[in-house]
Amino acid sequence: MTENTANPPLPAGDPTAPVVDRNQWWDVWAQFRSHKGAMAGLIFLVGITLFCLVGPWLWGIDPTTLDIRNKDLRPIVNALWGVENVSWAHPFGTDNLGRDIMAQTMQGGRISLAVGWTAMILAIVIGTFIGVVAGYFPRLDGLLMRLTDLFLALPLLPLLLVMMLLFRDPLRAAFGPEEGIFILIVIGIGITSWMQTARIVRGDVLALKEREYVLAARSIGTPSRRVITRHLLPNVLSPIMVSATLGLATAIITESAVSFLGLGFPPDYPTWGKLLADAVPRMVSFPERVIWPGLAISLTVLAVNYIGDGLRDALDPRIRGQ
Amino acid sequence: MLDETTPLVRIRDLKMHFPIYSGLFRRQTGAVKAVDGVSFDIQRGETLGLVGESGCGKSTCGRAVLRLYDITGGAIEIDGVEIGESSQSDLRRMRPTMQMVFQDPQASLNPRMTVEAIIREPLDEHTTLSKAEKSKKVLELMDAVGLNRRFAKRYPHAFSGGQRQRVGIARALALNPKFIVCDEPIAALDVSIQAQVVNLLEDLQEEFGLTYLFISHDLSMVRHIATRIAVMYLGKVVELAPRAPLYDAPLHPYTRALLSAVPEPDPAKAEARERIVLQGDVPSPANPPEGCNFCTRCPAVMDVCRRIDPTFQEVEPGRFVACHLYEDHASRAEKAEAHANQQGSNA
Amino acid sequence: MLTYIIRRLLISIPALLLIAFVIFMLLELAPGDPMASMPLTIPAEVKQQMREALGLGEPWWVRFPLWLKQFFIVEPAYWIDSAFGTDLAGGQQRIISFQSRSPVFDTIAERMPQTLWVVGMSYVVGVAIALPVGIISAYRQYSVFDQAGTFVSMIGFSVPPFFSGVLLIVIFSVSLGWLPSIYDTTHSVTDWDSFVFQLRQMVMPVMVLALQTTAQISRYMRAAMLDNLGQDYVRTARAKGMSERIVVLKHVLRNSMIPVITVIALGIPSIFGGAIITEQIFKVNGLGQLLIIALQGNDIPMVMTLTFLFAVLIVMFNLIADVLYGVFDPRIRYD
Amino acid sequence: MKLKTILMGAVALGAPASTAFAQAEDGERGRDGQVNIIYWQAPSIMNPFLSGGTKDVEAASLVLEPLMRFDETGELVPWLVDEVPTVENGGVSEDLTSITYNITEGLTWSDGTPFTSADVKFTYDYCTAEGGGCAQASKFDGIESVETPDDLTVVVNFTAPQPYPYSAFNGAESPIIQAAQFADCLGPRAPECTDQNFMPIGTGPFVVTDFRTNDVIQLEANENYRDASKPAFATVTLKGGGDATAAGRAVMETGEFDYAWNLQLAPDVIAQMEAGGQGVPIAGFGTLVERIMINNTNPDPSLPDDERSVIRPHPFLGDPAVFNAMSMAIDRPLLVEVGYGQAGRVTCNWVPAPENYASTSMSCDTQDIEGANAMLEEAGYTDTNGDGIRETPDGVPMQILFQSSTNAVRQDFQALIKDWWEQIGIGVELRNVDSSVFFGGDPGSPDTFQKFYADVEMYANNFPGTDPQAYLGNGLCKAAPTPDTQWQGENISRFCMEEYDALHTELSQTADLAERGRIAKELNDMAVQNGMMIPLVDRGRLSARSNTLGGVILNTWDSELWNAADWYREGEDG
Amino acid sequence: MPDGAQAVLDVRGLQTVFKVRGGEVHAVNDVSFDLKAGELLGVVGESGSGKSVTMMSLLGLLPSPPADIRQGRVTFEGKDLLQVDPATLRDVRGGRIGFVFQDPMTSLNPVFTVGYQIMEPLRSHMNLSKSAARDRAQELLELVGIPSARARLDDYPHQFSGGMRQRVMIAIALACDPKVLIADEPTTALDVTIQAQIIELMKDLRDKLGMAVIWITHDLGVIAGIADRVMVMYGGQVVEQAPVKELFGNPKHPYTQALLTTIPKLSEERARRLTVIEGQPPILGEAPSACSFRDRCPRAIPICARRNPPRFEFGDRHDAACFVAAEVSDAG
Repeated sequence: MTENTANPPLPAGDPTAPVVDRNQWWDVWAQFRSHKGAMAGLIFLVGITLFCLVGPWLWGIDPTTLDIRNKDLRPIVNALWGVENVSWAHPFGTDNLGRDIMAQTMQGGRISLAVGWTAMILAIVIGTFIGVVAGYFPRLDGLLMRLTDLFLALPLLPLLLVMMLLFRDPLRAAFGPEEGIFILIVIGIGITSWMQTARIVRGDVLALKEREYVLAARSIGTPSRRVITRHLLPNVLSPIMVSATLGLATAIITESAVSFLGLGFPPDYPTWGKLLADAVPRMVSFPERVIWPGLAISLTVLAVNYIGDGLRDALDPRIRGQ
Repeated sequence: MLDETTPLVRIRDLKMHFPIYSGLFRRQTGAVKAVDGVSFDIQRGETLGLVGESGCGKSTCGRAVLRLYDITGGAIEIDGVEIGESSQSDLRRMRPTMQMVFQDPQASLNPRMTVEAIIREPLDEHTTLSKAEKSKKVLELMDAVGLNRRFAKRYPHAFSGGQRQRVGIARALALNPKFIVCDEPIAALDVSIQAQVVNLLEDLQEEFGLTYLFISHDLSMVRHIATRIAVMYLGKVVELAPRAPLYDAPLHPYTRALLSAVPEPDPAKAEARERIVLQGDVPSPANPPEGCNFCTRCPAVMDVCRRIDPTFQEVEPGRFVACHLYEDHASRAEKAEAHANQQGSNA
Repeated sequence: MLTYIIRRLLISIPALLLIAFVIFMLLELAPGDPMASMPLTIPAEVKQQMREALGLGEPWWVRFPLWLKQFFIVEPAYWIDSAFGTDLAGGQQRIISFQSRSPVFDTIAERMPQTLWVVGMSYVVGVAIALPVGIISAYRQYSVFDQAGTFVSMIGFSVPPFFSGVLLIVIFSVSLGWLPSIYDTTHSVTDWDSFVFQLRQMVMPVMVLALQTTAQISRYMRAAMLDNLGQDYVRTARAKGMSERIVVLKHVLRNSMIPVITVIALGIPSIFGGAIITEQIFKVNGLGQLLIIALQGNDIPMVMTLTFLFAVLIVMFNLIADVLYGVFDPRIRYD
Repeated sequence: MKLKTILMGAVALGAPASTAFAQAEDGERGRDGQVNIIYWQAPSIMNPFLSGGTKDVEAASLVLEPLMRFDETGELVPWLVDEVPTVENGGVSEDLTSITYNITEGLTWSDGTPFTSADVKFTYDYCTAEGGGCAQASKFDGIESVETPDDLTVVVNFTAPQPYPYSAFNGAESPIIQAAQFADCLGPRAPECTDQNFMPIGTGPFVVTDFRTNDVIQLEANENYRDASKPAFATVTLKGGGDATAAGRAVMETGEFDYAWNLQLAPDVIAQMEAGGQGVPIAGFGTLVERIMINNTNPDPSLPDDERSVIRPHPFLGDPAVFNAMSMAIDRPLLVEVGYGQAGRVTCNWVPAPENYASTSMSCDTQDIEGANAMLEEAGYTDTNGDGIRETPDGVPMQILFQSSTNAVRQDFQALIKDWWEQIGIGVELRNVDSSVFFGGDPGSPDTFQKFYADVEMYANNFPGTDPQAYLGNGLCKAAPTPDTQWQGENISRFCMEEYDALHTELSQTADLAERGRIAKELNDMAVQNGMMIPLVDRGRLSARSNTLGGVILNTWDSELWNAADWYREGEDG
Repeated sequence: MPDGAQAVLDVRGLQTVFKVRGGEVHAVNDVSFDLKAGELLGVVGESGSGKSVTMMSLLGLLPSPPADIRQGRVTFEGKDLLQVDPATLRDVRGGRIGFVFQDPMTSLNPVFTVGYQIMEPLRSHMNLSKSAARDRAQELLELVGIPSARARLDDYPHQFSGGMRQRVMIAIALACDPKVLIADEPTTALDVTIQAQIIELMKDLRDKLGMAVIWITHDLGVIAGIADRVMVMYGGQVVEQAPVKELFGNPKHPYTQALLTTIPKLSEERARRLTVIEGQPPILGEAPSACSFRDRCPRAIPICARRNPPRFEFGDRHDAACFVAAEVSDAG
């Protein structure tokens, strides 16, 4: 059966009232909602984001406050194993210096999510820009794709190390110690992870460029600038969004790996990766300290991946049509 | 203002070659001669049909005429302005005069824009109308092409093929063009819808005094809509004639074969028809045969056809054909000699 | 095809030179000093002498061509010498590690076996698991298997190896005592028992790494299969009366493998890059660990060689991926 | 507390050493098969003259031996010589300008050739050769010549009287290498001798069979070792790489390895591992002190290099009220409890041992936040703008940058100390730097502990052997790292006092042990009380051995593997 | 014409439904027809009229889900193809009934040689040896008029032109000497001159091999030239069925009539305007309870909106589903 099943049924009601079509994002949303994993992922992501953003404000315990006499509290474990006199002042417990783990998880999440989002946005912006330019202007294509290959061949770790050494002090002077490192890590992750997006976008732009509506725009006399913004960008949005979700997940993972290798933030500046790495040596005695940041990372990445999956389906008109 | 008898569109020796690069250093080793020396005029208010099989270069020709490509050679004069060499920015000022309707109504509409936005785009680009004026104009255009005003805010996916094609036509009409290239506007539509669109095009032509270049592979439909018809084969126009003589007494063997291949929707006549079934396939435009392009499949092929490319010449008033069958002996002999000399000098 | 390959090879030469230059300048910019691990007691002038002995006194435009010569001429010459007993190198200066003072390539060759064993095997295992998972997931889209496969592969993608690795060690080495937690790089397989031992010590690092490979490749496989299952030729194959097994495992798979094979090929350089964190956790001391130690020790020749080698592999496998594309897809004929 | 038993165990092991030796002497060489040692920092070379890294020095000590070693109490014991030369026995000349070693007869290298005084002299030549980049060159400072009157006698002549003449040829950092093997590796050629550097011929109990840089070293028993019944192990695998946690786990929890070196782990982590039951931690104290160095110059990044790290004084850290208050605010017993448990003890001294040199004049056991606050208040440091951070009388906010190397325990310390200092109104920013960079001494890096581009920094340092003279020399004005010296130098704080320099000169001219002790203690107190550093913890060395590994005596003064020849496999019940 | 010959294929009451989000599409509704041996049945209809879905339903070629064959009986060689086990159905597909699809560009597997794709059904249905299958494949390629057939067996589909590929598709469909060949718009994607070649070829082949053919198309011109009998479909239903001359000469259903007038004919004088069927094809949301053409029908009467017309006989094998044509009174 060929297509063309979609004939508009005449809407009931006032026959002269303009019919405002459901914005197609509404369709996307409807399809997205039918993807259970994606919905669960979205709910989790919103939840954890709120937990991290609003949580510290409600919780009120500073993540760096030391309370050495209350160290190694583990109310949940104690409650589970029936130890009496469980104190719920620190529901997730405290670490070996008496810092509140819940507050640390919230604060760590703020940073990890912020790193993830910003690095992802940076990578997407660079990748989309390079991809669109390379795809649209054949003259620049070869050059930009070689540049992409070059970046693919650049190792992340040495690059980060070098950047760390070169730019840390200027950035620290300009933005303060945490923000400076934050900018460094975000840029480091961002500029080493845009290449996939660029390739995908370029491929799509090359295909879209030959589509008749782009030709139509040119026949109208629309200049390249507006052809790109009006006709190309909106239509490469779906691969961009899918690689964005992957990029967010990768950035969170990369930050945790960088923290594990000891290249990250100041020692009293928690991120999920650092919390996890710090807790690994005490994994047997205090498994819950691994579990909180570990769960936070894994579930966030999982959630984001499912959202990506859902988006991919929702943005695919073939699937949406079914 | 130019006088009404000069043609609106004047194409001379239009060439559109796409280079082929190959080898170690990506040298240009050849070219796909999609359009190879096409000439024709279109008078004001008439419809020139351009027919041919897929791959013959008719769509490329249509696009080249509107300078959607940077052409390889030739002259294009539209409404008295030569645009063959113009830069894209100069062309931008010319765009309102000449518009295009595309083949695939699905692919020619941006799926992320509402119908209103699609039709308004040319207005945004070329006019300084206020928002309200633009909206009014869009609604008028929708009326003109028979689209319900109520659907202005809908997206293309909610429309049927025929309705989408109406949107495409409305967009083409937005700037009051004089000349519209219709690139297979009905090929992707259902039989019952094709007639609607063709009627619409005819009505609009009458109403706005439009001039069409109507590209199609459907000979029956072209016969219906076109006043004159050009037949293309492998990048060249092989025959150009007014409708009636072309259909009644085609000159070029290819035109004859093409017409005879069109199925006859009447079993009685179908049985009685004598069909010319061409053998083989169309050669590749990257590697056309020597001599006449049609010589590999021509039922009336002669020796000379395999050596010399026939000239496109007027054999009767208003009828042009490129075939050795219609070249007078003198000119043929002359050409043969020239050819031989050329061969000799090459040798 | 041959012209295409030659052409691509020719193009890669300036690309590689550029990459080499960028890496070189990056390390040049990085304030590194090979004397870093020297104790403070060494007088400054002695350190300066040592620096000069290592060729650090020269400006970069002298050292870069020198390095290129060592990498592209001297080292291959030594390699040929050792393989065929010739004497091409003639005792020229090789690339020497600042840290161990031994030729960089010897160390890399020494590290190659364990990296190939563990990271390579994990790639093989990962791919071997990923392909069937991807095929079944696509064929039974939205089934329980598909959902479970998606979930597990995403878990594999989302759990950092420094967590999953240690978790495996705690479970299988500490609690159960089944598997060794530290990889013995000197172990050589000579008989069945030693083979079993090799398997035992490989299980955990291979699984940790394979989980990630599986996660990615199976997603690609699934997507490619889904793309192809909807194609017209699948309907043709069914209309010819072919069994589902042949339709899926022959017609669809063959087509789906085309993009997947290139993805697999493009992933191979990462084997040689090693898996830094996993190697660190299981003490597999492969190329990844070598890179980290070299970075920490400011062992510029080692870092430079490793990263450049890695870049060469990426460029090479890019080419191989393209060629494979041509080999597996008859529609693509380069030239 | 389990850790108590560790220490007891360590002490106990030291005491009945004779029985252990007796047991070891029973059997044949190589009877106990294989021993596995793990160093979480992987050795990269087997030649201690080309690397200062502890990992390399200790790995080499399995093969290369010095003339004398320090035992677990820090005493010199003869190793390749008959006795320790002293003034009393005539080994050291009365004027302290020469020392004579008598090599034990019959020693051979592992290749069977005899060990002679020529090898000792060659070792001196090797390390002092031009362009060789010998990492231990300072050990040979002050030596005028090395003479070899006969094959078994070595005479070392000094340019000036040496009250402590034992630094050359003694201890793991200065072993003897074979002249025959290294003859072609003098000077600039030293680094290129890969075979020699990876597989040196030694007199020690083992010889290298396979060396993989930064990975693993395999050794086998030296067939020509002087004691026919030693070593008990036929082969040794020395694995490198990973992290301290994994190393501890491999010995104490999974039992894959027999010995793990230097486990810098929090006490609760160690205790958890010990519960694994496969091995025990062992600890021993030396001179290692975890301390906070105070920058006596101004590290303001806006200043040029010279002023920043050398000339201009720190805006407030030079004031005794400030550094004393900072010291008072620290709860040292808590630090010990959190970071080292029984493997650490509170110290107020720069030189905590040996007893002869350890000052007892200061006490710093108790934290006194109020006192510290009062002291600062009194000295005019008040919080004038109400942001919780005091300002100096000139209005400079007391905000400091506190850097250290990356290490779980140090980061815990940093967090705790930051907390305390903030309670006395000093703002603290923390930074941790990878240890290889931090201790790297790289003049290009801004992050080395020598450049000290921070206000305070924390690390540990000790001195080899038992004589603190050279170590105390780290407080001399001229030892400050400056741009002129390529940022090399040991006076990290840029502490500079004329009185101190004078007293140190006196020390270097004094031979009497008691007098040396008095001067050393005075130097120690002077440095600490004048704001060179805030000592925190006297750190024990903590390693781990398998339950079945016998003969281990943890030695903090020499290589931990110093007596590997005596190691043996105990029965499963042992 | 083989009138009265035995029906090789008999379809009764076929109903196929697609499940989509938020409902169903009734693509095929109560379709019945038969096919006599050696007969060429033309099936005409616009896109969405259910003609392809009907044919694919017969052989279980629709992916399920979303397709669901609700009802019907398909009798072929004494068996109901909707009930048989998968193995038997596979033997029928390709073995007894051949299928040619619309787009020769995408219907051949791009990564296998043409020879392999022709030999595949030969080997699995007829158990031929490799060399025998190869010989037969060569024969088939020669049969469908591909020059230098032996050499071309080793070519890949992309090395063939569109017309040649469609010939290959036909060769595959003919491989096992099927009794029935179903050709689903086999010439739509081709140029007129190539279309003419294929039509000639199919005519020859039918005469030579004597199989029954179902030819699906939207082009009445093609049908007129080759079909014995024509079935017109609209909105998932058969609206008219008649021998070809009868249909073109005496169309009963208003849709058929309109269809015949909308097409401009090459041989007729040009009309000022084309006749137009106003409106759009129906949406097949649910099982029809009224005539699906009534909104566009110029002759609709009230009953058309109330009942779905059954098929009325109009003489010799001619029937049409129209109340008006059957002159049913509007009383009901």
